[in-house]
Amino acid sequence: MTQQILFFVFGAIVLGAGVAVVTVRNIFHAALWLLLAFFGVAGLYVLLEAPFFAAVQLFVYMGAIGVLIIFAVMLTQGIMKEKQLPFNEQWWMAGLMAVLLLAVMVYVIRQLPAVTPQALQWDSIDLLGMAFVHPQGFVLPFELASVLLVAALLGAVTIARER
Amino acid sequence: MNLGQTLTFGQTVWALSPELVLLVTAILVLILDVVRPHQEGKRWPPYVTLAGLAVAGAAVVSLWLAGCNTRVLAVVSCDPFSLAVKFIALLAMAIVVLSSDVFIRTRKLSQGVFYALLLFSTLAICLLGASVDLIMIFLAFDFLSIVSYVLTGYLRGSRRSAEAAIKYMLYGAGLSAMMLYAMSWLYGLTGQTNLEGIASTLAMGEQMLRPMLFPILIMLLAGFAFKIGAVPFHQWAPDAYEGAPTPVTAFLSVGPKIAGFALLVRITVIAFPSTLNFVHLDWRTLLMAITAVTMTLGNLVALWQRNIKRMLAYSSIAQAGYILIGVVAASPLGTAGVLIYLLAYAVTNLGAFAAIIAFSNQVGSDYISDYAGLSKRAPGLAALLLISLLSLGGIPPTAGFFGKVYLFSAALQSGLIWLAVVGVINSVISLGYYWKVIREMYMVEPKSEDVIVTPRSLGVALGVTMTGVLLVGIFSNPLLHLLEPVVRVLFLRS
Amino acid sequence: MVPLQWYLILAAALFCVGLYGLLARRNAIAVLMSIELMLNAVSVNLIAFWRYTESNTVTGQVFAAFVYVVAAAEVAVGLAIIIAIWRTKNTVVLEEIDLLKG
Amino acid sequence: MSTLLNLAWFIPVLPFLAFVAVALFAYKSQKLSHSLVIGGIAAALVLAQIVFWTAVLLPVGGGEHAYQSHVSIPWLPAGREFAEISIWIDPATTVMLFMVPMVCLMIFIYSVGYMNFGTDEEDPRYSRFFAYIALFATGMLGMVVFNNLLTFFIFWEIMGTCSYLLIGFWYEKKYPDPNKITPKQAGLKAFLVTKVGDLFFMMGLVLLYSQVGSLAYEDIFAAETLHHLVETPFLGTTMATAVALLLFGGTVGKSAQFPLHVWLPDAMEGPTPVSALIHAATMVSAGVFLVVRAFPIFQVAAPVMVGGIPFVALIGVITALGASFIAIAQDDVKGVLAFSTISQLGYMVAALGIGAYVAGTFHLITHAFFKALLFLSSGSVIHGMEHGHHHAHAHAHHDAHHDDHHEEPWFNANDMMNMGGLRTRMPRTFWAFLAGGLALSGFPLITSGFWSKDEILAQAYTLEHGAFQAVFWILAAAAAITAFYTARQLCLTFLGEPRTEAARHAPESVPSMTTPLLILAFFAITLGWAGIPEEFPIIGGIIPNWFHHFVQSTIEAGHGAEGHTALRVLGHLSEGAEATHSNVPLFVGLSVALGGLGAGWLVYGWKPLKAGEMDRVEAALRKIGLGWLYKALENRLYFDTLYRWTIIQGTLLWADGSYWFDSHIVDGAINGAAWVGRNLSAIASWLDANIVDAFVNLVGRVGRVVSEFGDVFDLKVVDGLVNGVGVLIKALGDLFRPIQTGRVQDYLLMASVTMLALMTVFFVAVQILQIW
Repeated sequence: MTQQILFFVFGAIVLGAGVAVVTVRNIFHAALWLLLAFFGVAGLYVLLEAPFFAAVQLFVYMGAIGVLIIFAVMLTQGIMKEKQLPFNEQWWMAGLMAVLLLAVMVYVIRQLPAVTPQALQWDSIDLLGMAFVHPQGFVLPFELASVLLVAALLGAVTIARER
Repeated sequence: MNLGQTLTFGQTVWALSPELVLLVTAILVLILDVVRPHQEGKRWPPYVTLAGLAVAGAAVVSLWLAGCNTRVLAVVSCDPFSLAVKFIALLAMAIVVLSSDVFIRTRKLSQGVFYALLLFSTLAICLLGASVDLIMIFLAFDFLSIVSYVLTGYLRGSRRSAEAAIKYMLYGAGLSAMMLYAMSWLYGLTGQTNLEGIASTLAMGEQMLRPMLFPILIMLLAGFAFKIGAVPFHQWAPDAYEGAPTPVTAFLSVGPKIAGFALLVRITVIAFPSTLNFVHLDWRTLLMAITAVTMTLGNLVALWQRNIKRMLAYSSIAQAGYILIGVVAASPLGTAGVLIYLLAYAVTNLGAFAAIIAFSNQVGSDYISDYAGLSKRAPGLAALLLISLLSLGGIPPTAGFFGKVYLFSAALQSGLIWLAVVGVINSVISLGYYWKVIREMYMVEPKSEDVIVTPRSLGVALGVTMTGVLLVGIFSNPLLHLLEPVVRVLFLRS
Repeated sequence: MVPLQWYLILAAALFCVGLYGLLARRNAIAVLMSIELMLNAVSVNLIAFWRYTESNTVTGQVFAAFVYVVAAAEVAVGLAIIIAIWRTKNTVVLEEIDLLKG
Repeated sequence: MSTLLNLAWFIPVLPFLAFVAVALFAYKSQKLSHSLVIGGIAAALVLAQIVFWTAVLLPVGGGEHAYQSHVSIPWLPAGREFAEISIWIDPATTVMLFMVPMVCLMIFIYSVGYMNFGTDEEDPRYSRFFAYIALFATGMLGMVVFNNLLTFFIFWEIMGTCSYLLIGFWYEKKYPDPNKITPKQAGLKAFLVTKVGDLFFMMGLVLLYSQVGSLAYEDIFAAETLHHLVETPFLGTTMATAVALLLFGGTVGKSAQFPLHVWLPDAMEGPTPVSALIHAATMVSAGVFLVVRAFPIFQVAAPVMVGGIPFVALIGVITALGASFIAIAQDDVKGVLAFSTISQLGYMVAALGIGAYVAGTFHLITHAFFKALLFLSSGSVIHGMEHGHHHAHAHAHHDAHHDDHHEEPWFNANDMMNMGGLRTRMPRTFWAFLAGGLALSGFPLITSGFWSKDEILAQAYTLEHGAFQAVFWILAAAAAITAFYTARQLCLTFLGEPRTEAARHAPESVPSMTTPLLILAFFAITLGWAGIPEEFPIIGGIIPNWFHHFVQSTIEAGHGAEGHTALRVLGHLSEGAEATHSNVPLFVGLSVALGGLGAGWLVYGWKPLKAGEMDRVEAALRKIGLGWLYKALENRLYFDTLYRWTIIQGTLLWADGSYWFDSHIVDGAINGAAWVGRNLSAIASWLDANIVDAFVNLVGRVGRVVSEFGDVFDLKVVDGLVNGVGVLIKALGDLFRPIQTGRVQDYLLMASVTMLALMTVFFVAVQILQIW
C-alpha cells in the first residue's frame, strides 16, 4: 500500500514535471522542471529496489546533464521572446501522435499477464559489477562505452570551440 | 576457431584485432596531433590512418582465411558475414580518407580529430556488423550516429554544415530513442538481449506474445530504416548530405548504409526468421512496401535536383531501396547480393564523390549546371565520373549492373516478381538524372576554359574506385561463389 | 505491491510526453530535453522489466546503464551542435533553421 | 570443321577492340582512328565469311540443332541458368553474319569521304564518330552471335545508346525554323520512344526468366519449355502469348512500327552514314530479327486476332501501307527513304506475322543491302548539293561584297525541290541510286527486291482464310505505292533541269564514297538470285532456292509438332505445309512494280518539274479539293501532333493539377486545421486566401491551357513530345518534393505518422482476424 502511494507520488512528479518541460514558455524554467522529473524517476528506482540507478540518476542526470543543459540555455539566452508560443504549427498533430501512441502502448500493456516479482536474492550491485567485466558478460560494451564517451567529448569540444 | 569453443586470451585478441587496430590507430593519430601541433600543411595524418586501415584489413583477411566462425566475448560474432562487412567498410573508409586529404587541409580544420573520428566510426561499423546482442547493437549504433553528427558539423563557421548537423542529430536522436524503447520492450517480452535467445523464445510458441510484438517491431525497424535512409525515414538524408563537408557526405552515403544493412540482415535472419509470422503481417510485408516506396520516391525526387550532392543523396536513397530487395528476399542469394551490391555501391558512389570533391575543390560549386563541358576541362575526371554514374544507373558491364542482377534475381527466386519489376522500371527512371550530369559534361560548352587539376590523393582514390567498379563487375561471379556458401551459414543457424 | 503494468504505463506516458516535445517544441534545447525524457522512459521500462521478470540476472540493469552513457554522450554532442548553430545563425528556433530543403 | 565456327567468338570483339583503341589512345590521329575501325570491321568480315561458308557447308540446323560452342564463359551466377555465355550459330545467325559486317564495312569506308577526311571541312569530332560506329558494330554483331536473350538485350541497348549518340552527333546544330527538330532533340526523342518498347521487352524477359529460369536459346526453345509456356495460364491467356506480346513490344519500338514509328524519320538528323547503317540496314532490323530469333515462342503462343488478322501481321500491314502513303508527300530526300524504311520493316513484320519466316528473313537481308545503298547514294547527293551550294554561293559573294562572306543564308540541301538534273552532274551516284531504287520498287526478275517481295506476297496469297487475303492485297497496294514514290524520287532528283544554283554546281563525290556504292549495288541486284522459287516459270530451278532450304531448316528442326497445329499470334504456319504455287501473286507483283514505276514516271518524269512548280500530286489533289489530304501526308498524318495533344498536354495538365492540389489542398488542409485550432476567426481570411484564390487560379489555368493550345505551346512541342514521359515522372516527383520542407520536426512528424499508421493497419488486421 505504501508502495502504491509512493508510486503515485513519484509518478505524479515525473509526469507533471515532464508535461511542464514540454509546455512552459521559459526555457530556463523548462530545464528546472526537467531536473524535477529526473528526481521523480530516481524515486521510482528506489521503489524498484535499484538503489544504484537511483544514485546514478541523481549524479549523472541531475548533476551532469542538468547542469550542461542549464549552461547551454544561459549561453543562448535572450533569443526566446517570452511572448512567443513555445510550439510550432504542428503542435496539434504532435499531440495527436502522442495520444495515439499512448493508446497503442496501453493496449499492448493491458495484454500482458500479471506477474509478481520474486524477492531479490542477490545484491544486484555485485552482479552488475561482475557483468561489466566477465568475458561471458558485457565487457566489450563496457569498453566501447568508454570509447564512446571519449569520442563524444572530443567531438563536442571540437565543434563548440570558437574559431 | 569454431563455434561453441571457449577462446583463449590470444584468440580473443586475434578475433578482435581489426577493431583493436582501429582503436589504437585512432588514439595514435590523436596523440601525434597533440604532440606535434600546428605544423602548417602537415601531411602525415591521412597516411597514418590509411596504414591503420590497411593493417585492420590484413587482420580481417587473416581471420577470413583462418575460417573464423565463433562468438567473441558473448556479444559479437566473428563470422564470414561480419568479416565481409568489415572488409567493405575498411575499403570504403580508405577511399574516404584519400578523398578527404586536400579538402580538410585547405580548410585548416583539425586533421587529427577528423581522422580519429573517421576511425571511430569505422570501428563502430565493424562492431555493428558483428553484433549479436541488442545491447551491443544499440551502443554501436549510437556510437556511429554520434560520431556522424560531429563529422557532419565539422565545418566550423559554416551555416549549412551546422544546420545539417542539428537536423541529423535531432532526427537521429529521436529515432534512436524510439528504437531503444522498442528494444526495452523486446527485452521485457523475451527476457533476452541475445538475438538467438530472442528468436528461440519467440519460436517457443508464445502465441500471445506475437500480436504485441508488431507495434514494437515497427518502432525497431524505424530505427534501422533511419540508418539506411529508407523512405519515409529518409528525410534527414538530403539535408545532411547537402550541408555536410563533401568528404563527410561521401562517408555518410556509404558508412551508415553498410552498418545499417549488415544489422538489418542479421536481425531479420536471426532474430525474426521468416517462419515467424505476426498475425499474417510479418516484417517482410512491411519491408516490401518500404522497399518499393524507397526506390520510387528516391528516384522521382532525384530528377528535380540541381545540386549534385543533393541529387546523389536522393540517388543513394533509391540505391538503399535496391539493396532492401536483397534483404526482403531473405535467402542466401539475396544476402550475398546485399554484400556484393554494398561493395559495388561503396566503390561506385565514393568514386562519384571523389570526382565531385576534385571538382568543388577548385570550382567551389556543387551545381550540376557548373559541370558543363567538364569533358573538355578535365577529360579524365569527366570519364571517371561518367563511369561512376553509369554504374550507379546499372549499365553493364559495371559493378552496379551485376549487383542489380543478383538482387533482382534473388527477388525472382523468392517469388517477388513485382518487386523486381519495380526495381527494373526504377533503374530506367534513374538514368534520367544520371544522364543529366553526363549531358552537361559531354554535350554542353564549358563556361570557363580553366583546366581542372586533380590532386594526387584524389587521383589515387579515383583510381581505386574505378578499378573496384570494373573488377567487381568482372569478378562478380567468383565473388558470389565466395560469398554465397558462407552466408548460407547464417540461414542454417536460424 | 505495485503491478508491473503501472510502471509500464507510466513509462509509456513519459515517452509520449517526450515525443510530443520532440515534435512540437520550437526551441532546439527544449527538443533535446524532450529526448532526455524519452530516454528516461526507456530506462524506467528496462528497470521495471528487470525487477519483475528477470531479477535473477542483471541484463536489464546493464542495458539501462548503457542507455545512460548514450544519453550523456548525445546531450554533450547535441549541445555542442546547438552552440555551433547559435554562433552561425543566431537562433535555436528549429522553424528558422530551414536553409536546406526541397 | 565445325571448330571454325568458334571464330564467331572474335567477330564482335574486333570492332570492340577498335572502339577501345580509338576512344582511349588513337583519337588524336584521324587517320589512325579510321584505319583502326575499318581494319577491325574488315577483319570481322573475313571471320564472318569463314563462319558463313562453314555454316552453309556443314550445314548447321536450327532449334536444338544449332551449333553451340563448347567453350563458354560463366559470367553470371552459375547454376542459375542464364549464366554461361556462348555462341549460337543457326541459319538466321548465319545469314545475318553475311549481311552485317559487309554493310558495315561499306558504310565505314564511305564515312571517310562523307566526314570530309583530309579536307578543310573535316568534322571536328571525326575520331569520335568512328569510335561510336565501331561500338555500334560491336553491339549489332554481339547481338547476333551470342546464345541468350539477356546478352541479346544488352547488346540491343548498346546499339540504342550508340544510335542516340549518333543521331545527336551534331548536337550544336540549330535551325532558323523553331519547329524543325534539331539533332539533339531528335536523339532524345529516339531514345525515349524506343525505351517505351524496351520496357516491354525487358518485362518480357523478366516474365520468361521467372518461368523458365533461363534465357539461353537452348533452354527456352526446348520442346518441353515451350510446352510448359503454353500450358501455364497467365492473365486469361497463356504465358507464351504474354511473353510473345511483350517481346513484340521491343520490336515495335526498335523497328519503328506503328504506333511507335515517330522517332525514325527524325533520326535522319544524324549524319547520313548513320542513317544508312543504323536506321536503315542494321539496328532497325534488329527488331525484326528479335521476332525471327524468338520465333518458336511466337509460334506456340495462343492466337491474338484483331478482325481476323493476326496482331503482329496487323501492325505490320498498317505500318507498311501508312508509311508508304506518307512517303509520297515527303520532299526531304532522306525523309522519303525514312518512311520507305518504316514501310519495308512493316513488310517484314507482316511477313513474320503470317508465319512466313523464311520470306521475312530473306527480305530483311535484301532490304539491308539496297536500303543502305539508297541512303548512301542520297548522302552522296546531299554532299554534292552542299558543295554545289557552297561553290555557287562563294562565287556570288565574290563579286558582290568581299567583307560580308560568312553570312550564308540557310540552305536545305536535303530538299528534292532544290535538286533536278543531277544525272549528268553525278553519274556514278545516279546509277547506284537507280539500282537501289529499282530493287526497292521490286523491278522484276533482275533485282533482289523483286524476289524477296515476291516470296512474301506468294506466302500471303496461299493463306486460306478470307481475312488473310486482305493482308495480301494491302501488301500489294503498299508495293505499288512504293514503286510510285521511288519513281518520283528518282525523277525529282536526277531528271530534268537543275532547279537551283546548288544543283547546277553539284560535283560528283570522291571515290571513297562512290566505290562502296557500286559494291552495294552489285549485291542489291544479285542477292535475290539466291532465293528464286523452284516453281517459278522458266527460270525457276536453274539456281537452286538455296536460301529457302537453308533457313527453312530452323523451322523444321526444332520445337516439335505442336507448332503446326493452330493459328497463333503470328497466324498461319504456311511454310510448314508446302504451299501450292500460284501465278496470281507473281502477276500482281509484276504489275504493281511496273505499274507504280510507270505511273511515277508519267507524273514526274515525262515533263520534269520546273523550279518553283508545285508538286504534281499536290496540285492534282488540290484541284479535286483534297489538298488537306496531301497536307496531312506531308505532316506525317499528324502523329506527332496527336501525341503532343494527348500525351504531352495530358501530362502537363495533370502536372499542373497535381501541383495545384498539392500546394493548395494538402498544405492547406494541414495549415488550415492548425489555424482552426488556434483562431476560429482566421477561417474566413484563410478561405479567402486559399480556396477562393485557388479556385480563381484553377479557372485561370484551365483558360490559359486552352488558349495556349494555339501558338505559345507550339514552341514547346518537340521538347514536350520527347519529354512526355519525363514530364509525367517529374510530376510524380513533384508530388513528393514538398514533403522536404527543411524543418526537422516536420520530418520527425512524418516518421511518427508513418509508424502510427502502420500500427493502425495492424489493429484493423487484428480486429478482422478476431472477428473471423
